[in-house]
Amino acid sequence: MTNPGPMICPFCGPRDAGEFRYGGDPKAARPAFGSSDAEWAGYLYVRENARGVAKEYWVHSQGCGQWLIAERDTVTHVIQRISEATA
Amino acid sequence: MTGPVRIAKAGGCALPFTFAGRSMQGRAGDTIASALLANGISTVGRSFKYRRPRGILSAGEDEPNAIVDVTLNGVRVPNVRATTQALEAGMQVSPVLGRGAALLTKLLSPFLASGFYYKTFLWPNWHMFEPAIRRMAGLGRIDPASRMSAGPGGNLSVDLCVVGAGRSGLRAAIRGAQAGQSVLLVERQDVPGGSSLWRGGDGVAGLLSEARAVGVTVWTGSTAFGAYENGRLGVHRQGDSVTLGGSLWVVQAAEVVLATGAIERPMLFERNDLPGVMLADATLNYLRRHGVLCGARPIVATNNDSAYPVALALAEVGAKVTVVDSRPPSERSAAAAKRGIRVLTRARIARALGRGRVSGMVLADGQRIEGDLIAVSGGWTPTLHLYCQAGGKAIWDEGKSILVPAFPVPGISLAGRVAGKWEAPDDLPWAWSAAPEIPGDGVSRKVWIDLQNDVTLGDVELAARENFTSIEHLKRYTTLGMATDQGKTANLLGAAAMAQATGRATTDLGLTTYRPPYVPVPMAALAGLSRGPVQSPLRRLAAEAAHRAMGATLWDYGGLLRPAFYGADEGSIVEECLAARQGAVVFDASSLGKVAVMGPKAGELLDFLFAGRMSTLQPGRIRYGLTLNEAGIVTDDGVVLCLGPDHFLVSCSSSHVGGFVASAEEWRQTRFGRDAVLIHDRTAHWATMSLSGPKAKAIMAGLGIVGTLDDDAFPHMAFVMGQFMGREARVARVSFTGERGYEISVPAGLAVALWPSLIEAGAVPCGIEALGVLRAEKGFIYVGQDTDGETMPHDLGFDAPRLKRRMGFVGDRALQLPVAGDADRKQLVGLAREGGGVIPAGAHLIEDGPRRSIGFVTSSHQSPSLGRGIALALIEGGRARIGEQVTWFDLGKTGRATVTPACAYDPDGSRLHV
Amino acid sequence: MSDRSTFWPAPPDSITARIEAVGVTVTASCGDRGVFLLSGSSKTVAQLVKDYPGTLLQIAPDRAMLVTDAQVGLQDGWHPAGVAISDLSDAHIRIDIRGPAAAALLALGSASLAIDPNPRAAAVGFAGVTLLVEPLPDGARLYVERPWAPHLWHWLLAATQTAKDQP
Amino acid sequence: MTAARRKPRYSALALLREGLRGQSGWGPAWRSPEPKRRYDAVIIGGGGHGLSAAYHLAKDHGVTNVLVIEKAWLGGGNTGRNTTIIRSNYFNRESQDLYDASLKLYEGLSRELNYNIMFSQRGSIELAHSAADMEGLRRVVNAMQVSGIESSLLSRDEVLAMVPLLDPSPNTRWPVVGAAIQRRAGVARHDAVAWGYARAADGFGVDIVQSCAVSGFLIQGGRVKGVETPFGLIEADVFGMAVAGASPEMARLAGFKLPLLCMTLQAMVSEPLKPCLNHVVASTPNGAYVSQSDKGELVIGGGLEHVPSFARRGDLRKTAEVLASVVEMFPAFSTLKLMRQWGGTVDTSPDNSPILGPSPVPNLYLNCGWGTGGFKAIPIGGKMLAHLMATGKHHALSAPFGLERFATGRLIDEAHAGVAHD
Repeated sequence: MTNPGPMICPFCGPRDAGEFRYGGDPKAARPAFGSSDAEWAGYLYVRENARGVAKEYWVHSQGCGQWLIAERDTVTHVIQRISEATA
Repeated sequence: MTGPVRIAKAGGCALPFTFAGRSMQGRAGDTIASALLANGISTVGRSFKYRRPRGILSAGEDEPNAIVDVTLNGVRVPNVRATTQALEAGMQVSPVLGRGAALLTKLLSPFLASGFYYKTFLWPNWHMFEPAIRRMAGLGRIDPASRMSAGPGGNLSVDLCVVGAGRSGLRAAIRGAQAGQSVLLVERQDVPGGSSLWRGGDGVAGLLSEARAVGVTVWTGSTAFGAYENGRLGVHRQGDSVTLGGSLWVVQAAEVVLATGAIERPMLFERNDLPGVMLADATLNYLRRHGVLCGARPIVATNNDSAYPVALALAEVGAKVTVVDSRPPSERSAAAAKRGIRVLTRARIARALGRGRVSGMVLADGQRIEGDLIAVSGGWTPTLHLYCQAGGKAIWDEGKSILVPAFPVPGISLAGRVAGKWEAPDDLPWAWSAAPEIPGDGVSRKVWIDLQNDVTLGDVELAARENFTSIEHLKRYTTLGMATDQGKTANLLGAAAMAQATGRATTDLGLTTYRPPYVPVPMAALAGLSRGPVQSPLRRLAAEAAHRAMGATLWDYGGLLRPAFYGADEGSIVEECLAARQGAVVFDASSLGKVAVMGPKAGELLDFLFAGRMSTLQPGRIRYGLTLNEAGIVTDDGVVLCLGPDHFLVSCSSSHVGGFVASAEEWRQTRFGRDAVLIHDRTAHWATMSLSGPKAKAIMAGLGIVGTLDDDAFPHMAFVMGQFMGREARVARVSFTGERGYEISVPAGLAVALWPSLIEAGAVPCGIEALGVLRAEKGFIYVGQDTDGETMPHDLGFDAPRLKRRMGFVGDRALQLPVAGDADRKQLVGLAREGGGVIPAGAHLIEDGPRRSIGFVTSSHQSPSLGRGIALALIEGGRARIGEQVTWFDLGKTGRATVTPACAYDPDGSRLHV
Repeated sequence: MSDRSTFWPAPPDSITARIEAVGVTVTASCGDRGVFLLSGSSKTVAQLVKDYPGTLLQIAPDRAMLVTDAQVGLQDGWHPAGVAISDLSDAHIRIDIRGPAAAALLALGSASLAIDPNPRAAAVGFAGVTLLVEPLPDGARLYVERPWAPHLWHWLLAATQTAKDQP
Repeated sequence: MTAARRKPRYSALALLREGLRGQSGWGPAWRSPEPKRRYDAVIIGGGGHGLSAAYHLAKDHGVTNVLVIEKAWLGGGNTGRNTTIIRSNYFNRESQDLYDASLKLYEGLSRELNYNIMFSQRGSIELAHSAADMEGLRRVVNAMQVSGIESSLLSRDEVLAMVPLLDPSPNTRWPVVGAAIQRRAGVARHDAVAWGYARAADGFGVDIVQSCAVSGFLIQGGRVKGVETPFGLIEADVFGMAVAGASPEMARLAGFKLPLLCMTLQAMVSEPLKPCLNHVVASTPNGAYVSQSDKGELVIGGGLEHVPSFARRGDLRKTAEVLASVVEMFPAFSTLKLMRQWGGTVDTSPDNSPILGPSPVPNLYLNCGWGTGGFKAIPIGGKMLAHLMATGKHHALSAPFGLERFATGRLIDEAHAGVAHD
């Protein structure tokens, strides 16, 4: 069993974790303009913030610049899956 | 009573040093501790609270007592651990705790049990007692003038990192290299070999040469002090002197093998803190590695087999050895007796004897034994620190009487004694493990567990009585394990003592959290290269050399080094302002963003990013706009140029370029699609010099960069292409000063040519300070200074997005939230101080009855052109107050001012077309 | 507020600047090449590379930087063929780090280069800034944006003044 | 009703008496009872805020049939991990009122709890390294003076006189240009705050149960009827939640989500030294801050690691970054060694202001979102939660910090106001 090691960018390959930035929760769709104030507040501010494996946006900001979706354990910081985010 | 003495003759060259002012000699290869012992020194300091004399206990990083300040070549290094620091010629070593207040604390000691300070010092208040308490506390003394440098360090990626170059570590490294792994072997001591260097057992030299032969990299004088996430280790490599910080290496290892051995535990008996009580293994270390016999008549007290080789070795050099073994007679004890060593079995120590130094001991059965050294071995604790830091959990195995890993941690395995594999080297099968023995009732509780922080068995039992029974409460209430040795010899004994006091098993109590660093690490090494201009670096302008040549004063503006003003002092700012209004000035605007947005959905993306529509912009034209975040707060302002169909250039403000590109890419990749629009940051390719003032047009005509300057063909908020020195240039008519303006962008390589050519053509150089005044006179905002975390577009006068309920841009919905319609929103207005003076930026506007702040001044300057102070401010319901008087407040002073529109100079903008 | 031009050292001359240290030589150059950031379908990008020979540094799935040997006039902007072009000829300073100790110096600057000295994609974090790496047989050529070049240079000066008594 | 009336009073006299009797007479500071099946009020979280709430329920509202449930050991969350700074130099009036009320409570707390928390009002100094920094600090100092809270600006020479170890040279990365100071601010012994409140609450009859994790809520008719614990279901009329980094998890158990993001905030200490730093010193732009504990360690903290995490340990890169700033500002600290480094999980809210008030479940009240600034707010955070639980209504000080502010958009923004946190 090896260490989880550096973060693996789908395009750039294994890189030091310092090159990546957390990009927030992958939001579902952006609520319509007519949505309620509470719905808009939920979209803006409420987060899953799961303890354990969480789905997160990451950006390879000191690299290819791609937005990525990672399944990462928020206690051990081990990334189980990472892939390109799509529109 | 002789105490420690050097018995081996020759050795390394002599090294003169001083201890507490007395000059002495050690020799090359000594640690400070072995040199002190060689000079017969017993007391190396005094304990934290009771000021009791403290002697050297160990020979490694677990030492609690031998902490000294060392001065060498004029550099004073506080809190040096004597047992691991190599002696250097000329060292001035001083004990950390002086004699002061020893008598007083000796008298008060019954009242100074753990936590006493929580129960008193309540009257009159803590401030009266704190200074005295602080003076008594603390160890080393910092010298304000001393500095320590460090090496740059490095990053290393290996398949396998082995920690500890003892026999097990060497074997693990060789296995890894033979399996084709790249292997790094890290060893704290100055030579590989681990405990075999004093415990004996051959084969180390062979293993070392084999390791090197198969390509293992061996680092000595290097400590793996921290295990961080994803298999990263922090390794500190010592410098060649105590005054050098060494360096920090970050090692990314796919696999880590810990061959870190175990730490010997002391035994618990009354007055066990006397100098002359040492760990048995340490006395063997000093004998074999440094030729120092720590006592002529040593008493070796043990509850396991590991102390017998120590007894034999001491006897071999002529010491009169007595062994006190708490266990029944064994084959080991019989063998020792045959060698003429006096062995007492089933013997427990009750009390140590001696004033200031050991003179013997009293056993539980009352027997007195003379001796000038008590070498104790109370069992061994596997060094599981890095396994625990990496997320593991160490639990006490009652059966084996050692700490064991509760579960495996990916990528980390153990080898040798740290894994409880006690088969010792070759011919000496030892049983090293033993359960800690806690003195039962009816025995004095003046038994020391944490020697540096003076925590006794009585303190542990007091904590139990007061229900501080969690292991973490025990630590924090008594400070057990919170000293510079972090409880390496104390924590387990503390846990066992608390377990006994509360009728629990040591396993149930658990241990406190293992935290980096394993041993204290020089801050200079952790800082590494990040010093001076390499720390938090600033971006630079392409034409910086030209600005320096003109004697510009350079300041830090939002992460950029830019000219503040060009004259000898700040007085020249006024001249630069007047030149802008009367003649023409040029300032270096190269740091403004130039972000290309291209592709079929480029216009659509810009309409989404900006609060106003951009897709309708015609080629050759420019439009100003605000960007918001999804909460409707203004994040930046800038202009957009349409360079052609599906080809726009966004010029955002200098300190927000990175933010704009990141935000644009987020929406591009998660909403619009990567192929439909492309974003290229071209900022670094262009240098931009901004010419403005009534004479700007004349100067442009002289330069010949662009063909026509006719206002109809080349109106304000338009741009044309031109040529400069044979390469393409772009000239845009935008103005941040309110004067007619021409922003000339050329490839960055030509910056140092363009700037002087504009100066020679008659433009006066203008710095960012003057620019700040000029734009404030116009009421133009700096986002982040004139706006805060709550400012929305309509607070700045851009009412359309909210009032027209425009849809389809970032923050659109937020502009319809209740807060967006509050009457007391802070709005940007101007202020004219009564009497014409300047209201300091940062002053507040206030309302009385009761007094409260209704806003604050964001920008404020003396306006050379208007001859009075001008200011911008964010005030509740500001626009409705225009024409009214308000009271300002600054650091206790107050005054009056009139609320004005934000723009104080040329409100109708006629200057643009002069 | 005191003038900071003494604390922030003057930028090096980006043609003649040179560092000679134990086992590594660092030189700088700029300006004399056509450098273009290309984004679009790989087919169109490949065609462009054929027409304008030079080094192609792949940065991301949707962008690559073409370093041609001569000043070549590829037109900025969006091309109907589905490719976006930006002339960045003056955007970078090229810093060559060569010699037996180059790998360790590159690894000190970027833990990613410690993990893989020949990264699949050119953009890496180095000494706190993002730059492009073109591996060379005996080291690497770094393309650093002009605003960060003075910092990188002073970082290299600090990193190569390794005192012999500090490992 | 004085505090801890049923406990032997701590005093020098009591120490003298016990000193002569081998310290045998001290009883438990708090009991560790088995919880009953039913209470009037249950507080989840045995940290500073939870224990302070229990104390204030008893003292302010006479509600003593109270249970405090702690999943691990009392005061073991952020209360035991922070850098012990107490101050109220905030920008917005609502924050000033809240945090200054907390500071005032701290000023009398040792006597009120009869437990020396060693609150040392040595002044908190925020450094400015540029004219722009000075303007930002002046904006906050004026805001405080207008609200009647003591604060002032210091010139460069005044700062260097108070903090001689700072590098006075203009040629350093962080040149000292001036500073803002709040003299009433300072540091305290963080563990003692938790133990003092626990002892006093226990004295009123509050039950404190450790190693008792809440595994679920029993919700009937839209209200919380009880909480599931290792001791079985425990019922009560009203519930309070003061669990900081565990807030998202606890909220999920109760069926709702919160606008919180939990991240790691690191702290570290040097080896102990003789007194050499007599104030709290912070630098806004580089985010590092340092003070010296009474035992002599330099207690150092830095900014957040903006990554969702419950790991409670920091990354080496951040440790090195913070220390590099501290050593650059205090060059003599280059001769020191880092002794220990740890992390806590701080629950940050979008506007860096706390969330106090009812949760979507009517009889479950919230005290969370303190982010990096929870320790300084323990006394007032507890008092506000107690008022909510006892009266069902906001206290004037807590009203602006309700959960509904995120829907109305009326945030209390302490993120952009340029105030260095903790």
